[in-house]
Parts: sequence; structure tokens; C-alpha cells
Amino acid sequence: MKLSCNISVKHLTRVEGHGNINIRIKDGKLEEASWEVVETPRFFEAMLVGKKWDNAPYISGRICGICSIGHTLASIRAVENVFGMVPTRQTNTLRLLLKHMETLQSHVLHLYFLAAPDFVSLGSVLPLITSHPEVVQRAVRLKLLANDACDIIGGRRLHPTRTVVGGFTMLPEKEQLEKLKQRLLASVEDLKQTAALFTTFAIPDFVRETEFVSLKGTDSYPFIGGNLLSTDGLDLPEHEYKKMTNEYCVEISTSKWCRVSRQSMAVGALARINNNHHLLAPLARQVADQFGLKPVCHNPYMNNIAQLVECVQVVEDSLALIDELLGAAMLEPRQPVAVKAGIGVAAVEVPRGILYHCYDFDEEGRIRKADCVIPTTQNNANIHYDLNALARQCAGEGKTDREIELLASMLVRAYDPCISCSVH
Amino acid sequence: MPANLTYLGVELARPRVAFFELSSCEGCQLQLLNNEATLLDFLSLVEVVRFREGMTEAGDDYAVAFVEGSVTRADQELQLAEIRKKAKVMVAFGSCACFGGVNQLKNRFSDQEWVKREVYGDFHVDTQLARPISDVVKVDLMIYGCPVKKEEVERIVTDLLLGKAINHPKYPVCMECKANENICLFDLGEPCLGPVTRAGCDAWCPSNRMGCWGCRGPADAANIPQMARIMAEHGFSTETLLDRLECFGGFAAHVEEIRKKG
Amino acid sequence: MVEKIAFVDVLKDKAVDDLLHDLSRFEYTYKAEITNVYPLTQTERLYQIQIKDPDERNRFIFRPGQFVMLELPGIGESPFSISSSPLRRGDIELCIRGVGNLTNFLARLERGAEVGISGPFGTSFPVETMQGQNIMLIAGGLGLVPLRAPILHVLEHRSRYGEVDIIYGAKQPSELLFTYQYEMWRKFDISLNIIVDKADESWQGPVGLITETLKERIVVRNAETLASNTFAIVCGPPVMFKYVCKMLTEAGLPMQKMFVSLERRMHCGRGKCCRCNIGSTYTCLEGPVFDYWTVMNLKEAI
Amino acid sequence: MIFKVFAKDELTRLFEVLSVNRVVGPVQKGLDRKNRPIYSFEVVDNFDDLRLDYPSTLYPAKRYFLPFEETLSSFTLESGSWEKHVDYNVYQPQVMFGMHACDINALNKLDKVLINSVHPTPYYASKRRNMFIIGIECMPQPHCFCRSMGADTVQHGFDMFLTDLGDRYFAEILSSTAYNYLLKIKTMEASETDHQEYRQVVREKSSKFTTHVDTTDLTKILDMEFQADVWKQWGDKCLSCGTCANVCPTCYCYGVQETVDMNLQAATKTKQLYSCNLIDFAEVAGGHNFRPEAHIRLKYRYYHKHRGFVEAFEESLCVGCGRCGESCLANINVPEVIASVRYEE
Ligand SMILES: Cc1cc2nc3c(=O)[nH]c(=O)nc-3n(C[C@H](O)[C@H](O)[C@H](O)COP(=O)(O)OP(=O)(O)OC[C@H]3O[C@@H](n4cnc5c(N)ncnc54)[C@H](O)[C@@H]3O)c2cc1C
Ligand code: SF4
Ligand code: SF4
Ligand code: SF4
Repeated sequence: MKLSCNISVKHLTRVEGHGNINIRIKDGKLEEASWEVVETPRFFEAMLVGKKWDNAPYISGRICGICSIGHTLASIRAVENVFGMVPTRQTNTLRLLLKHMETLQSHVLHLYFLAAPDFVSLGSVLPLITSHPEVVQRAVRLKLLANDACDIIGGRRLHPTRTVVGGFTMLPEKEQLEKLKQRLLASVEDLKQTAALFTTFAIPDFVRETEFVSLKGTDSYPFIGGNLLSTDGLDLPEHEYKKMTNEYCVEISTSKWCRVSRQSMAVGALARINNNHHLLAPLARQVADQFGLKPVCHNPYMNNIAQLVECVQVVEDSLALIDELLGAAMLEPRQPVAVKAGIGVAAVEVPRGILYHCYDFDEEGRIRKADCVIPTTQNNANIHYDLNALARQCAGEGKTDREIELLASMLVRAYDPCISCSVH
Repeated sequence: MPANLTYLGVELARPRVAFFELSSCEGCQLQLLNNEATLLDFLSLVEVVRFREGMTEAGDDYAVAFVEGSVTRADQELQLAEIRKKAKVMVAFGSCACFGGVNQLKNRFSDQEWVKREVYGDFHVDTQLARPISDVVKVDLMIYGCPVKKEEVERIVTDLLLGKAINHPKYPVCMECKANENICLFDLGEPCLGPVTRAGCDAWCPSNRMGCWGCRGPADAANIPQMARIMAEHGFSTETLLDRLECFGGFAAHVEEIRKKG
Repeated sequence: MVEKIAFVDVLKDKAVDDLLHDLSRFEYTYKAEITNVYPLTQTERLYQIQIKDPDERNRFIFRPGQFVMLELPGIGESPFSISSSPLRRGDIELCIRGVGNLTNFLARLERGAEVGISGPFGTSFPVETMQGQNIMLIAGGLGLVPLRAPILHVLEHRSRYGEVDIIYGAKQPSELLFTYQYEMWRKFDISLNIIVDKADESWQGPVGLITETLKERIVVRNAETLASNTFAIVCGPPVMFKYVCKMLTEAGLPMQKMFVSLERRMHCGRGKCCRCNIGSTYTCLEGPVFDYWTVMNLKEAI
Repeated sequence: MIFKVFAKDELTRLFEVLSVNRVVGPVQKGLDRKNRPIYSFEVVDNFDDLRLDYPSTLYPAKRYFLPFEETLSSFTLESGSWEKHVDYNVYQPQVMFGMHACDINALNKLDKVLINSVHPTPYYASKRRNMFIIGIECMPQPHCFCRSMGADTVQHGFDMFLTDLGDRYFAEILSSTAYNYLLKIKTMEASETDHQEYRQVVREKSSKFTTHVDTTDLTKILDMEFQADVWKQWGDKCLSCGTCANVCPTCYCYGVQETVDMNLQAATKTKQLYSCNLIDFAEVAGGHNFRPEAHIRLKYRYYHKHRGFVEAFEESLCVGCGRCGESCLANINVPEVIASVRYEE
């Protein structure tokens, strides 16, 4: 039994943005366990007001440096939904491929550079460069592949330059896609090695029941658009996203919090798999099985594994998408735009969970109101309550301060939070 | 890793570098991790003592501070002053730090209370106008771009190590756009700020058929009145011109002038 | 059967012994060694540089007024006037002021460091034509550097020249170059007149603008010899040589007998990059040494 | 000169024969906002991709002989010592299939500075000497003033020049290589009818010029008008963006940059085509700029092309292709600038 401890991690490292962990236990009683978000807000929803529709994807992509592609695509989809535009099959395929590659690069970044050091008791990946060069090289190879792919399809790996309302400004060349395919095929081995590496890591044993929200796949593992599904039984159309988020403000956080059926909710890779396990591609499912990842899994640390499974999932799916692109003649990259007034919502699964953009346009296509709900925003309350439960469990088990601090940090990192994005 | 490096027989001290972020998307720092192919070479050139996005250890003994993001809260001013005290070279890293970046778009509303209410309702949040870091402390070097271009960052860091002066191109993006033999976007019916924006990005956007939005700020001889004429001649409204000019804050003075003229 | 078009190796048809038209010379640099470095002032250093290969060294002939391109891999390549006697061939001296990338990095190099040298390039002072006549060598600031080669030439062939005046102006005494050689120059029967803009405690000589000293020397040398029997070489910042040349012209010295050395930005030194063009004259090919009449006819030269 | 004619289909044969080499020719690169095609010189594998009736290309074929960026030399370094490696970056002959007279004239002008002068540059010479050029007769576009610059016909600097006579080509043969290649296809001696038709085409071309530049006494007039106010007016419009130089088939000015690899084991010396309109073109160490203002730089460009080069080589450095005026977003173009300096309307 642990009697007292006082942990304060000011600006948790190896996460995107600024957040603090506070845990205070006194006389064996938990006094405080909190997830404090101190990021400065940038007010994207206000700055978009009055801007013309073509500014929306360009500006709102800057909400996040890690998932700028996801934001851009969500924004574009919201605009297209207002204008009643239906993207061509080619555009949809390319967008999904682009998104997959962002997911891959983001997950690899998280798994190797941000999460892995904890499992080998290091502060960063740097020492591994000399001690385990093959591991670092593998990570770099996977990330490079994904980023190169983003360059080819989106024009730029960060804040893409080819993605516009109506489609793309330019298309990749077939030879580029052919080369990408070869590299993706070769990456399967790297992913298997990655899985092997993660089997050597001890995933902390911690469970707290919560509600998982994600897109609902119909015939394939979902990433762009469709219904919203929760493990507590809600099934809503895309445009009713507010019922799935219910943002509210809390004192300890400049990021808002969300909840649906309970105290808190979770989104992300684990939520996606919990809701769509049956839609995983064969190899991805095999990896899930390897780690015993089955719905509904309530161990937040397993989000790391869920990300790993998704890496395999997106590579498998990308190969199919490329085959489809290679099999058809390239058509016009871009559709013309006809401006309309109205409200449009887009739900897109970005690496850290479901992302919503919603715009209200006037007749000239100027934004009257903008709303963006970020995955980490939806996770913040869950992180907070997880920390509470974890602290209680640790106190009960009599863990040392260092152990508690590490477990707490790892817990938050497992969500791969994107804090500046959640504050936007 | 070698403590000291040499070039042409001259000993070069590996600079100790630290990274900090204010209000930003952290994309510019991410660009460093996006250096995959050359990441290891990069790490042998410098000694990273602080990089919150990637490492837990945090040193306070650094010579070069890369600061990303713009200033939007009082505590950041204090933080900047602290960093300035320690750093020999203060680098404004990315357009947010150089000009305020997209963050300064909120400054265009005269009623900043409305801005807060629009996002947070009645809930209290602490915030000020978004400013470039040079408004608060002396900056020694600007690295432009939203995001910064990794090749450029690498060259700059190598040059810093060698003691070379860092010279940004003084000419506009059009120069690089032509060197890429692109079809001018105006010929394709798209607006572009290439004629007035500082080059150095290798015409990143126009080469992908996206008009330039001016993320690197004005070129040395930016001819804004002529730019306005060109936009008008090609059928683009002043609103479109202003949307782009004001997007990253680099053209703030010009925007103000155009607005004043009405 | 179809044959491919035959590949032409352009280097094959190089002219024998024609360095100026040999294609393979274009990007060729002599490997040279910094054999010695002397700090002359706060900002200027004198570098003794020797071409390493003895044959190449021997074949390196230059004329006073010409320049070389000095290269440091990865750092830069820039033009510098050769400041030593032409008799020393590929064993040259450059006096270099630290102002930018190359020149500042150079200052960090030590004896024994390797540099690349190409050249010599450009026109020179017509020291042969000047034989039998009086010479006025007028320098402002760093302008003494290109003047040192003709000075040394004149010293080495002292009997072939008439009266020799050196008129040298600097901002302050601490900026004077080659001070250790003044005594020697004077011993060769040369009238050395130095003037500074601003004196310090150590300074005994005259204070003021170079034109004041020049005025005195013009009186000494008299109008008649100036008109018929004198050449002048003027080096220094544009404002300086503009006034000096005007004064000399008014004193009767023909413009074709006055020579100046112009400085422009240069990236190749070989008449290709156009960076040094004045109007459309290549400073690196048709200059850096020009007679004043030509300069007068160049738009935007001064 | 030897003249021959051959049926149009034979050109496909000739292309096939030549295509064992790298072939570069005009192809359509896209459409502009008014749906007009845009042409460009690209490597062509397929004869059908060639558009020999192209009016003009957006960019000249410059990148094949004066690339925008070229490595001049590279260095390997080892503890204080270094080795320099030079490569002229040409490995194979190139066939330029379908260049207009103006662009071949541009090459001839470049030859004068870059090959037939002191310090000839091997980077250009090696590419130029390894070119097999097939010229093709064209019809003037509204922006063409090559006739005024004496560049509407070309006497040398190519291997073979074709004129379209409807169902056949009229070929001037200048090199023995061209002669030998023509042996591989079916050709006929040019008859009097062919000559007649050829003259007809030439007459038609002559009649179609709509843009003219008066070059009479131009060197002197430029000299006289060095201080003229018109320069200031053009300078106000100029964006100092270098576009005119970049699309010019004869602009060759450049800058050199030296970079060190991040591993400090290697360095590179690169040349980039520059433009005299860029603000720092004439800036020297310490920051002094010999041409600090846009109008002074613009004026310099005209002086170099239309006065200096004429003094040095007795011809202008402008071939009248009109690309600079077409590409300039500020609508600065040679005919209007020269006319304004001459105080013509
Ligand atoms: C014919 C001639 C003779 C010269 N002789 C001497 C001399 O004897 N001693 C001396 O100290 N200096 C001399 N200079 C000036 C010297 O070339 C410059 O100071 C030098 O180029 C600065 O190089 P940097 O890399 O240190 O400066 P940076 O400013 O970093 O220069 C970058 C590049 O700009 C170009 N550049 C900048 N300034 C000049 C300039 N003034 N002239 C030519 N190119 C320039 C060079 O290509 C250089 O590589 C001479 C210049 C010329 C043209
Ligand atoms: S400059 Fe752009 S990419 Fe860099 S931090 Fe700011 S918003 Fe992100
Ligand atoms: S696309 Fe933009 S950068 Fe390129 S030439 Fe046109 S205006 Fe200039
Ligand atoms: S083209 Fe313009 S917007 Fe794009 S990176 Fe370059 S300067 Fe920035």
C-alpha cells in the first residue's frame, strides 16, 4: 500500500503539444489525478469566419502538423458536402491512399519515436541509433516510404499542396505509383519485424471500461465518411456529429472535453478496431490475433498495438488501391465547383481518432460559422479519468513514484495525443 | 558521436541546439523528423539538448534555440526572455515565429472578445493578439516557411556550423517556378503570389499547381502594386489577393496599406 | 543497321598550348598551399600561396594588375588581385580583407592549408609601355593591394622608369598596408607620400584627403611632364578615383595614360556569368584594368 | 547547300532511324485557361507525340544545353586535403527534332560567347557539339519579331532544316551526318516546282509578321537615352522576378553556389542560371549594390542584349522569339520597350 506521492510532469514529452500530469496521493488516498492541458488556443474556428470557401482547407490544415492531410481532407469533404459535390471514384481512391500513407507515417512515428523508448527505459530514440541501428533504420525506412507517398499524391507530406475542393490539382504518374507499390510490398517484412519487436514489450495491465466511438465500416475498414458508431450502441449519421461529441469546457484544460453515453469516451485506433474488427484485412487481423487484440478491448495501452495493426491494415489496403489506379486510365484530376449556401459536415478517421469539420456558408461561399472537433479533444476526459483509475490502482499496488510517473506518462502517450491540435 | 568536427582542417564546435514551441501546429519541428534520409547525418552535426516532441531529457545549456510558433500568451513572453538569455543564436523557426503565421488571422477582428466567445463561449481563456517572436525578443535568424523546407534547414544548420553567413534568396518564387519549367498558374486561371513572395522553397506550391500563398513573406523587391494589378487583370478580386497576402502575416504592412486605400 | 550519332569528346580538339581557348582549363584549379600568413591589420591578412606542382608553378606567369580566383571547396570562390612580384610566378601573395564567407573562412586557415587557384585572369597595367616615363601610383585604402605588383615590378626594373611617385591615402594609420616595406621602397628612389583621414597619437604625417597630397605632387612634377611624360595608375574606391582622375585630367595627363582597376561581383572570372558586366563590358575579360578614357565611356562604371 | 524533298510519311521513318538516340522535340504539355495548347520541348519516344506544327513553346529548349542548375564540380575531403572532380554532365548525343529558326539562331549566338571566345565553357560546348538539330520552318505568331532581329531564317548551326510543302518536306542539308541519315529514307532531288513552292511558303511567312522592332541605330539611341524617364516607367511595373531571362533562349548569366554536405566529407559547386533583373545580381560583399533599382536592372538587360552584344559580336543577343513578353506578368515586352525608348507610339 502506497502512502503518499506527489507527481507533477510539467509538459509531458514525446507527445505533440503541451500537457501536464498531476498525481497526488496522501495517506493512501488519492487526492488528485489530473490531465491538464495548458496549450495556447489559436482560435481557428473564429479565424475562418468571413473567409471564402477555398481558404477553409488551406487554413484549417494548419491546425495540425502531424495530421495536416487528415484535416485538409476533412475540410474539403465538409465543403464538398455543402456544395453537393460527389467526388469521382478516382479522387476517392487517391484521397484514401493519401490518408493511408499519413496514417502509416503518423503511427510509425508514434510507435518507434514516441512510444517505444518507454518500453526500453530510454528518454528518446537517440541512443538506439548507435545501440540498435537496424531498429532505427527500419523505422526511418517505413516513415520515409509513407512520407514519400504523401509527396507523390498530396504534393507535400505536411500541409499538402495538391488536395483541393473538387479533387486534385495534379495526379501522380503511373511509374511513381508502380514504384510505390514495390516499396509497399517490401515494407510488409518491416511491419512483421515491427510486430516482432512489440511482442517483446510488456504492455501494462490496466483496464477501465469506456465508450469507444469511431466511423462505422460497411464493407471495408472505415476512414472517410459514413455513419458514427459507439460501443455503447449509438449509430448516427455523419451530420449528427454533435450528438457524438457534446463538447464542453473544463477549468483544467484549454482543450474542450467530450462525452456521449458516460463520463468520458475514447476515439483512435483502438476505438476503430473495437468497432470494426471484422473488417480488418487478413494480415492485419493476424497481427491483432498475435497480440490477442479482440473487441471490445478496454486497456488503453493497447492503443499502441491497435496502431500497429492499422499500419498493416493501411499497407494492405493501399496495395489494392494502387492496383485499382494502375488498372484504369487517369481521368481529369479536378471537378468544377459551384458555390451554394448551407451547412456541411465531414467525419474523417485521422491517426488519433475521428475528426469532424463543419462549416456554414452564405450564398457567396463565405464561412458564417466553423466547428472542428479534434480526436484528442474527444479523448482528453478519458485520459483524465484513466489517470484517476491508474493512480488508484498504483496506490493500491504500492508502486514507487518513478513507476507511477512512468506508467502515467505511458498511459497518456498511448493515446498519441495531439494537444495543440485539440486546442486549435 | 565526435565531440568536435573539422572542415578543411578547421575545428568546428558541434552546436548545442534546443527546440521550443509556442503557439503552432508543431509542423515545422515535425519537418525535422521528416528528414528521414538525412536524419542521422543531421544528428551528427548538432547536439540536440532539448526537443520535447522527441525526447524526455531536457538540457538548459544550448547555443542555438529554434523557436517555433507565435506569441499569444503572457507566459510565452517570459519563456522567450529566458531562452534569449541562454541562446547565442535565436532562430525564428517557421512562419508562425517569423510573422505570426496563420495564427495572426484572428488579429484581423477588431473585437477580440468576440473571437474568444466564438470558440469558448463564456468560458474564460487567457490569450492576446498573435505576434511574431521578434516582437518580444531579438531574433538572429529567420527560417521562413509554412512549413519550413527540410533541405533548407539542413543547409542552414550546416552553414551555421561552418560559420557561413545565412543568405536567403532575395528574389521571388517565380524565379524558382520558371527554373522548374512550370506553366504559370495565371495561365491556368489560378491566382498566385509567386511574383512577390521570397523564394527558397523551390516553388513548392506552384510546382504542384497550387498558387503560392506567400508563406515565406515578401521578397526583397516585392512590387505589390503591380501584383494587385496582375490579380485584377486576371479576374481575381481584391478579397482573393488579401486572403493570400494576409494568410501568414509576412505581408502585414502591405495588407494594411491596401485596406487603407479601400 | 542504324548507327547512333557519334559522341564528340569536346576536350579532344583542344588547342595545344593555348590556355585561353582550352576547354579543359575552364574548371581547372591549381592545388596550392598557404605557405605563410601575416596579419597586416585588423581585417587584412597577407597570404603567401604556392602552387604545389613545381611544373605548374613554373608555368604560372602573370602580369601586374591581373587577378586569380581563389577557391575553398564548399565555401566559395572569389577574385583577388595578385599582390606580389611577377618574377615569382606561381608563388604569389594575396592580401585579403575578411568581409564574407570565403574571406572569413580563409582567416581561420593555418599555414599548410590547401586552397585552389585558377587564373591569372584579366587585363594588366601596361608596365612595358610605361618604360622611360614618370609614373604616379595612386592608391586609396585596399587599392594599394593591386598596386603592389606594379610597384614591385618598377622596383625590380628601376632604371627603366623615370620619377616614381606613390601617393597613398588611408582612413587611419592602423589601416595602412605593407608598412614594413615603406623604407625599402623609399630606398629605391621612390617618392612615397602617405596621408590619412584621421590621425592617432603615433601619426606624424599629413592628415586629410588624398587629393591634397596629389595636388602637391602635381605641382612638383609640373604640368609639362604630366602632359607628355607621365603615366598614372589609380586604385581605390570609385569615389576616390573619380576625383583623382579628374584632377589629373585637369592637370594635363591624357586619359589614355591613366589606368584604373575596377571591382565588380564575379562568379566565374572567365567572361561567362555576366555578374561583373558594366553596361556590357566584362570586367573580368576587358578589365579589371581599364584606361580612364574607356571607363568614361562605360555607362554606370562610376 | 544540298536540297532534297521527301514525302511526309518518310519523316516517321527518319524519326525511327534517329530514335536510337535521345530525341527531344516539341510536345503538348497542357492547356491554358482558354483551352489553348501549351507546348514544351520534351524527350520523345513516340513520333505521334511530336507536334511539329507547334506555334511556339513556353520555354526554349534551354534546359538541354544550359540547364537551370548544373553541378560544375564536386569535392571529396579528407582531413584538410581535398580532391576536385569535374564532370561536364553530358553522356550522349541528343537529337533536337523540330527547332524553329529563332531558337537555332539563339544557339549560334550563345556559341559566340560560350565557345568561340576566350575561356570557352566545356559544359555548354559538350552539349552543343553533341546535338543533331533538325530545324523546322514556322509561321509567325502575333508576338514574334524575329524578322526585325534578323533571326527569322538561319544559315548554320543545324544539321537539316525542313519546310512543310503540304504533302512533303523540303529539306536543306547542312551536315554529312544529316546526309547519311537521309540515305535511310526515300528522298528525291528538289525540282523546280519544289523550289517554287518553297518560295511561296517563304513569301507567306514574310507577309505574316505583325510585330516589328526598329533596330536602326539602336546602339546609339540606347546610349543617348541612358537617363531617359521611360526606363523608370517600365521599372515601376517590373517585378524583378527573372521570368524574362528564364524563358529567354539566349540569357546565360549565372551565379555559383558552394555547399558542404552534412557529413562534411564532400562539397559541391553548383551553377544556377540567374537573371540580371534580380535585385542582388550586382551586389558585392559588404552589401553595395551597383544596380539597386528595378529600372536600372531592366535597363541593363536591354543594354546587354541590344547594345553591348552588338558592339562585341555585331549582332543583337535577342532573336525576337517574344517569349519574354509573353511570359511577363507585367506585360513588359521588347517591341514596346524599344519603341518607347525611341519615342515612337
Ligand atoms: C578583380 C578583383 C580583385 C579583387 N582583389 C581583392 C584583393 O586583392 N583583396 C581583397 O580583399 N578583395 C579583393 N576583391 C574583392 C573580393 O573578391 C571580395 O571581397 C570577395 O569576393 C568576398 O568574398 P566572400 O565570399 O568573403 O564574401 P561574400 O559576400 O560572402 O561573397 C559571396 C560571393 O559574392 C561574390 N562577391 C562578393 N563581393 C564581391 C566583390 N567585391 N568582387 C567580386 N565578387 C564578389 C563572390 O563571388 C563571392 O563568392 C577583388 C575583387 C575583384 C573583382
Ligand atoms: S509555420 Fe506552419 S507548419 Fe510551422 S508551426 Fe506554424 S503552422 Fe505549423
Ligand atoms: S505560377 Fe506563380 S510563381 Fe510560377 S511563374 Fe506564375 S506567378 Fe510566378
Ligand atoms: S510556393 Fe509560396 S506558399 Fe508555397 S511554400 Fe513557397 S512561398 Fe510558401
